[in-house]
Amino acid sequence: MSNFYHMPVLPKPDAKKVTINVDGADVEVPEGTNLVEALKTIGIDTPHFCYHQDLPVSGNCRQCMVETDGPRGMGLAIACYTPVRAGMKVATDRSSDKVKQARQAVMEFQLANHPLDCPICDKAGECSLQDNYMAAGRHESRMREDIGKLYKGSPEFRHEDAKGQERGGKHVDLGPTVILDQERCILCDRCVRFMRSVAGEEQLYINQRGDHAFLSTFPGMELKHDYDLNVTDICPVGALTGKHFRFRQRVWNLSKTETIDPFDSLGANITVEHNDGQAWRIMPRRNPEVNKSWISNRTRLEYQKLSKDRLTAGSFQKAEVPLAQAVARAGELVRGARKVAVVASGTLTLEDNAALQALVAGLDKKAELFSGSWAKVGSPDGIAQSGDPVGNRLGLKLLGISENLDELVARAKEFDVLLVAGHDLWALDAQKAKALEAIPERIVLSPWHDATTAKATLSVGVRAWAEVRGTMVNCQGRIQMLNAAPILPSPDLEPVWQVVSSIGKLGWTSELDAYKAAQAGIPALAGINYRGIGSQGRLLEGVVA
Amino acid sequence: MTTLTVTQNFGKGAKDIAVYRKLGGYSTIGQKLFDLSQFEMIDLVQRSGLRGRGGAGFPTGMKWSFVPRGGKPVYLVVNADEGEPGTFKDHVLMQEDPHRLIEGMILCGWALGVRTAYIYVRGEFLPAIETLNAAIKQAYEAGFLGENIQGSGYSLDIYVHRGAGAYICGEETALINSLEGFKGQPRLKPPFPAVSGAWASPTCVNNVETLMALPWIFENGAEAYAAMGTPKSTGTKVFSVSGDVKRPGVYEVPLGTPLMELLESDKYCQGVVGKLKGVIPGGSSSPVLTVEEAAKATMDYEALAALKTMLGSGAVVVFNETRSVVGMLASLTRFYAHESCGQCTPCREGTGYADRILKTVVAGKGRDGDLENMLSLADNFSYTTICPLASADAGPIQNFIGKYRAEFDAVVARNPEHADERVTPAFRPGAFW
Amino acid sequence: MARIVPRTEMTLVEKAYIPEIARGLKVTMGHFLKGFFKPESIPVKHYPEVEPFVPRDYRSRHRLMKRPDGEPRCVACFMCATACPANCMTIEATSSDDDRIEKKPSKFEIDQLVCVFCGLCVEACPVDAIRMDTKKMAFAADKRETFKVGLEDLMDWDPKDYPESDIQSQKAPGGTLNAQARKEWGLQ
Amino acid sequence: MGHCHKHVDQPKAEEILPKLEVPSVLSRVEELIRRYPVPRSALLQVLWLAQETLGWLPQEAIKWAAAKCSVSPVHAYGVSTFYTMYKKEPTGRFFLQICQNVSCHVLGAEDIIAHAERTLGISSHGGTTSDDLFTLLRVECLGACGNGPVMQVNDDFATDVVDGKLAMPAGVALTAERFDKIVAWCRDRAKSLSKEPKRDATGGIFESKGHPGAKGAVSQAQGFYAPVPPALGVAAVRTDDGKVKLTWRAAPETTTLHIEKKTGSDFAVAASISGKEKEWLDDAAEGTEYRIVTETAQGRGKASNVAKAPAAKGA
Repeated sequence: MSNFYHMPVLPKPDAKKVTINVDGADVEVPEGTNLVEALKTIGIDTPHFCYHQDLPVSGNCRQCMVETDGPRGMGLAIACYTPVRAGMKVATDRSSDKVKQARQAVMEFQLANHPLDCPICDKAGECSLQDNYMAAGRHESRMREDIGKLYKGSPEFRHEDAKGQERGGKHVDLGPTVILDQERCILCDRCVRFMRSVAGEEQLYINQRGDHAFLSTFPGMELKHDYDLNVTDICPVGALTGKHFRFRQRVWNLSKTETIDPFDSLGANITVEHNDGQAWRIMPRRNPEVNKSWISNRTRLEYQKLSKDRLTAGSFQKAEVPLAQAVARAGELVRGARKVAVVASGTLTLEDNAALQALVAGLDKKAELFSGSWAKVGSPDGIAQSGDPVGNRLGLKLLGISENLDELVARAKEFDVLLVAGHDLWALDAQKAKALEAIPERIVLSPWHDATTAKATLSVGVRAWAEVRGTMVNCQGRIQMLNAAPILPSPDLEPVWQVVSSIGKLGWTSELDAYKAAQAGIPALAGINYRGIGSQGRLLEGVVA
Repeated sequence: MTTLTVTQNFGKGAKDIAVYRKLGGYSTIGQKLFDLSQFEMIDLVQRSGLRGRGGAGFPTGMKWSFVPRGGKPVYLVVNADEGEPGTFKDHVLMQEDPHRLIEGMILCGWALGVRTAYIYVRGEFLPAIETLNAAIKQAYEAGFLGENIQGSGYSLDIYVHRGAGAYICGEETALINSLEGFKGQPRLKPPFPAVSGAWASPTCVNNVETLMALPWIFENGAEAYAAMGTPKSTGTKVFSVSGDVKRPGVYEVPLGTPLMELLESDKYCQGVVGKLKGVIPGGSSSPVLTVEEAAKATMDYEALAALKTMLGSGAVVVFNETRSVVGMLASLTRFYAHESCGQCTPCREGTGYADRILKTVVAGKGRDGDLENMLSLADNFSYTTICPLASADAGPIQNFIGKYRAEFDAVVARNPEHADERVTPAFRPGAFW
Repeated sequence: MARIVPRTEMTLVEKAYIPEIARGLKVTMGHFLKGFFKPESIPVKHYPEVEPFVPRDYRSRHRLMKRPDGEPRCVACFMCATACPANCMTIEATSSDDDRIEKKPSKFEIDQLVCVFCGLCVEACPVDAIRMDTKKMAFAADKRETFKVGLEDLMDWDPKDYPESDIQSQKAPGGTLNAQARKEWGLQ
Repeated sequence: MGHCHKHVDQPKAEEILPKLEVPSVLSRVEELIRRYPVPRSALLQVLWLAQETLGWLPQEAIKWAAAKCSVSPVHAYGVSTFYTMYKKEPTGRFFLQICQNVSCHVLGAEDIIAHAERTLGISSHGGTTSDDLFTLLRVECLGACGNGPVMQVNDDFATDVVDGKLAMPAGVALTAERFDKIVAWCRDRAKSLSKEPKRDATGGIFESKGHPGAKGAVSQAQGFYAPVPPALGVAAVRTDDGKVKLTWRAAPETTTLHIEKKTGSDFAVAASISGKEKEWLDDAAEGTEYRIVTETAQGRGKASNVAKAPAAKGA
């Protein structure tokens, strides 16, 4: 348990290579890493439960056994804690029966007291126990049923089932977000290590010992932390599940779209998982440079808003109008105005903001571009949030859009048309926003019915962040991709840049046109295309000192 | 007359420092010691050939030589968490001669540059802890502990740390975890405690008996100690003999003494009660010896290793023909299942499962194949875990069943349906379905 | 790859058609005359007045099995929906009120117009909760929506319609084994 | 008592804190924390202290101990459940623990346990008599196998009653009669003494100066104290090419080795080499005397033994 300072050494792209012998063949692997990571670089997956790239090594599950050469000849060792040594010999289950038997044995031990819950277990389909069981082989059971299982559970949750078998704790309510099934727990202690080493608050612990050990909080205390839902991801079995997703979907039905969280300037890498045109959950996507494997509960629950209060049409003078009509009307208003104030936003992509910039440029002196946010900026929590709710703040700066929203408030009377996109100004600061009501025509592009659309004279529904393809620059100066998940509440909805293109008659047909416009304004983006950004983002040189 | 190096003060009331000093105690803490460098002190122990008396038998001097000097503070932790079934020598040693332990600790402390030392005593030994604390208090008052010991400029504090009932804390890294205020679960190695142990500092973990041998070695010289015992197992060893012998107790004999001499000699156990059936020579985790093997066994590390067993902590458990080995094994598997720390999967689930199988067998519900399953489980959980507890369970399972198979088969045969084909109870989904 | 199968040439008699027509009429007339003069020799099923014999393993309309307390046995594991080749099942899950049971369906819908009656759902079920042994094989309705049967419809069956040997059915409310099963389940 | 699954009514914090937050306990806690470099390490001892004060360990007491040792409550809870000697439920006045492990088992512990269950009418898995006098528990090895079967009454080993006191004379095992004797002794004591006197759970305390640097400690860190290590086992041999090879063992902290050669009646430094060197070669006649003086950061050590160059080979 005190093994909480052995962080695994992960392979770096520029790491020195050493030669080791794996299953009789010499291969080159990064120096200094552990064998799990080293074998991964040459395409060999080592099954494991307790090992996690971003957590200290605990080495208790014993599933990742390989044979290595030591002073006493070839012997079993855990791959997650054996460092690569030049010239070492390694035998995996592909060449060693001993390894195969050891892994089968561990699998048998894991399942000896594990309930046969798979059909009702939310983890089924993405469960390490299932995967490793299928990989390990030996699928017949030697266990005598009349000896029974020893289900894990704290004394207060022990009960007898209809068979007369003593059972452990099922669906134990741990706190506001997480439910624990003590029987399913395989005591890998990943969650304990996460709460201690990453979250920094020890709220979970494995109590008692031997095969009656069980995971729990202090009796009567809750698991409550802004990052506590991460324990449901790292739980290799279905012991810890999130209340928000419990029983909603079977995971094998879900499709995945890789994107990022636009409501924090770190831009945590996430995957939106959807089925039947609806987003069901958000999972963290590993990016060692940005958010490691973690996302905050706020990010994780962001999907719930995607299907709530959506503005799927336009509205003009309090009456609903079809989108096309609303867009056309907006175009007339903007082009026919005396003076237009356009407000760009840091929660929109570079493409959207480039479109707004182009719109203002096209209107010549008639339009002025404003930006900024009244949202409160917090401080980084050191895990997966920078505390700044404006995701693309740096992108705006790169585009040369200054933060002068307060100036607009002061000069509101000069304008007769206001175009706001991606801002809920009235919700952030109704006091300041009140001045903007002096502008007679207020056009709002928003995915949601919100306080700002309520104040608009013309509102146009647009796609939300998870439904658009585009780019954002996070606070580290890393450009990252958003991808569109097929979860549109209405097929007619268009992204902001397209609506703006229609308003300003820019003639853009795809986000690439918009991106090219952004590229033209940002020298650091020269030569970087969407493919070059990749799933892990790309650090822009010289953007952040 | 056997030279006694550790137990010579038994029965003389050496708990009291006045008596202990009259018997020659604390004579080593003087100029002779203060003139020695740490290097020479370690060299002395290395030359004596003293090996750890806690179970593994690792050369003490070599262990000390791994401890880096001059960096972080070095800790000395005395392993008095004597929990191995059959072992009770440290318990008696601490009770009878606590000052010798303190003297040994000062010598070791000098050699390693220890400022603070802890004696980790298992929780059940409260009387021994009280004895130790009283002795430590006396030693402080006499100036053998505390700051500037006897004007040498060397300071040493000794504290007793009471354990709370976990056999696994006898494993040195688990003991360190327990000392640090964690659950007593063994740590991954490397780093070994000698390099990074308690509070990530170099830590030397030594058994009570090992340290108590130091004053004699220092006084009489390494060569005199090495002259006793066998060339590879030097010196004397304290054996705790229990079970079916006429006079169970703690006996110090030179290593290499024949087992039967220990059991039969009038000086020691005075013979076996009833007809000998077997002997566990080194604590519960060492493989059992049958009568024939016991007859030729000599008590040293190498001879017992040749018999595929081990000297361990020197706990000799003797049992006669009237005792059921099935019951004995059942009590051992229950013990290991109870004491598994729950960290590594094979040990956590395996020891418990083996125990449940054997319980079923003892209850008369054994089936053909159960013993094979147990052997296979034992094979699967030995040497696949962080610490050797699972292997310590596998040893007795494999040896008891291997050497007394007929007896186990007879117990299985008590179930009239033992040979029936396994019946799977009718499919009845669990209540949660 | 397509394979060309040469057609057999028709004989002259076949080409003339008349003899072939006569041969066909012979069969027709034979049945006509048989029915006219000896009607009892022709087997007739008086459907729907008389229920046809349906074997027990005939894959007919689905039913959901019940626990002794009348709750569905279904644990909403989605195995049937996953196995279904026609994608005709819609299931929504919720947590059960019974503390010993974790999961239950809040919605269980089968679109019988889409169903291909392959029986894979029955095979897939890990808890014997769905069966296709109702022997109901004729479906008629005036609206498409009516063919979508839900939880209530699927559970609307009577143990009396099933043989005594069908233990699972008899444990449901109204069955001969219900009292015993309720006791086992601690439902006194 | 770790594995007894009983529902226990937990006292509230305000019921137990007045008993724990008293100067006698707090000063002990301070002393215990002072013994370790970090407060966390005193956790086991502070839990002992709480158990001794209250008779058992309610959850609020665990929380209290956690706060004292600056660990999270759940950490302290996990630790307290890991170790079996912390009582998570109240026991009777005399807590009888009978060893059931191999040595005692061989000598008939099961019979004694059965006898105890019969006479007291309680289960040996933590049963308590209705008068709250006895709690009986079968435990694993108690570390007194020479007296097996063996029993502990509260914190004392007891296989017999000698001179009106519980005792464990050498070689005296627990038998059914002796068990009855002990039980009778306990009952007598319960009549004459209203309460068991408190034992010091950590074995008595002395006012220690503490671990250097620990909270509240006044002791000084250890400076350099021992003499500089000399080189040991200096030996001289002839190599095949007729040279004298000096070998020695030196401590790893040695920085410099001064090799001294005897010229006339005095030794003079012949060479000063790095402390990492393992050997040194010289041309010298038979009988030349060498010794080595080591040097570390602390200064020079004493001279080593004297080695004489042997005769040349074939000479």
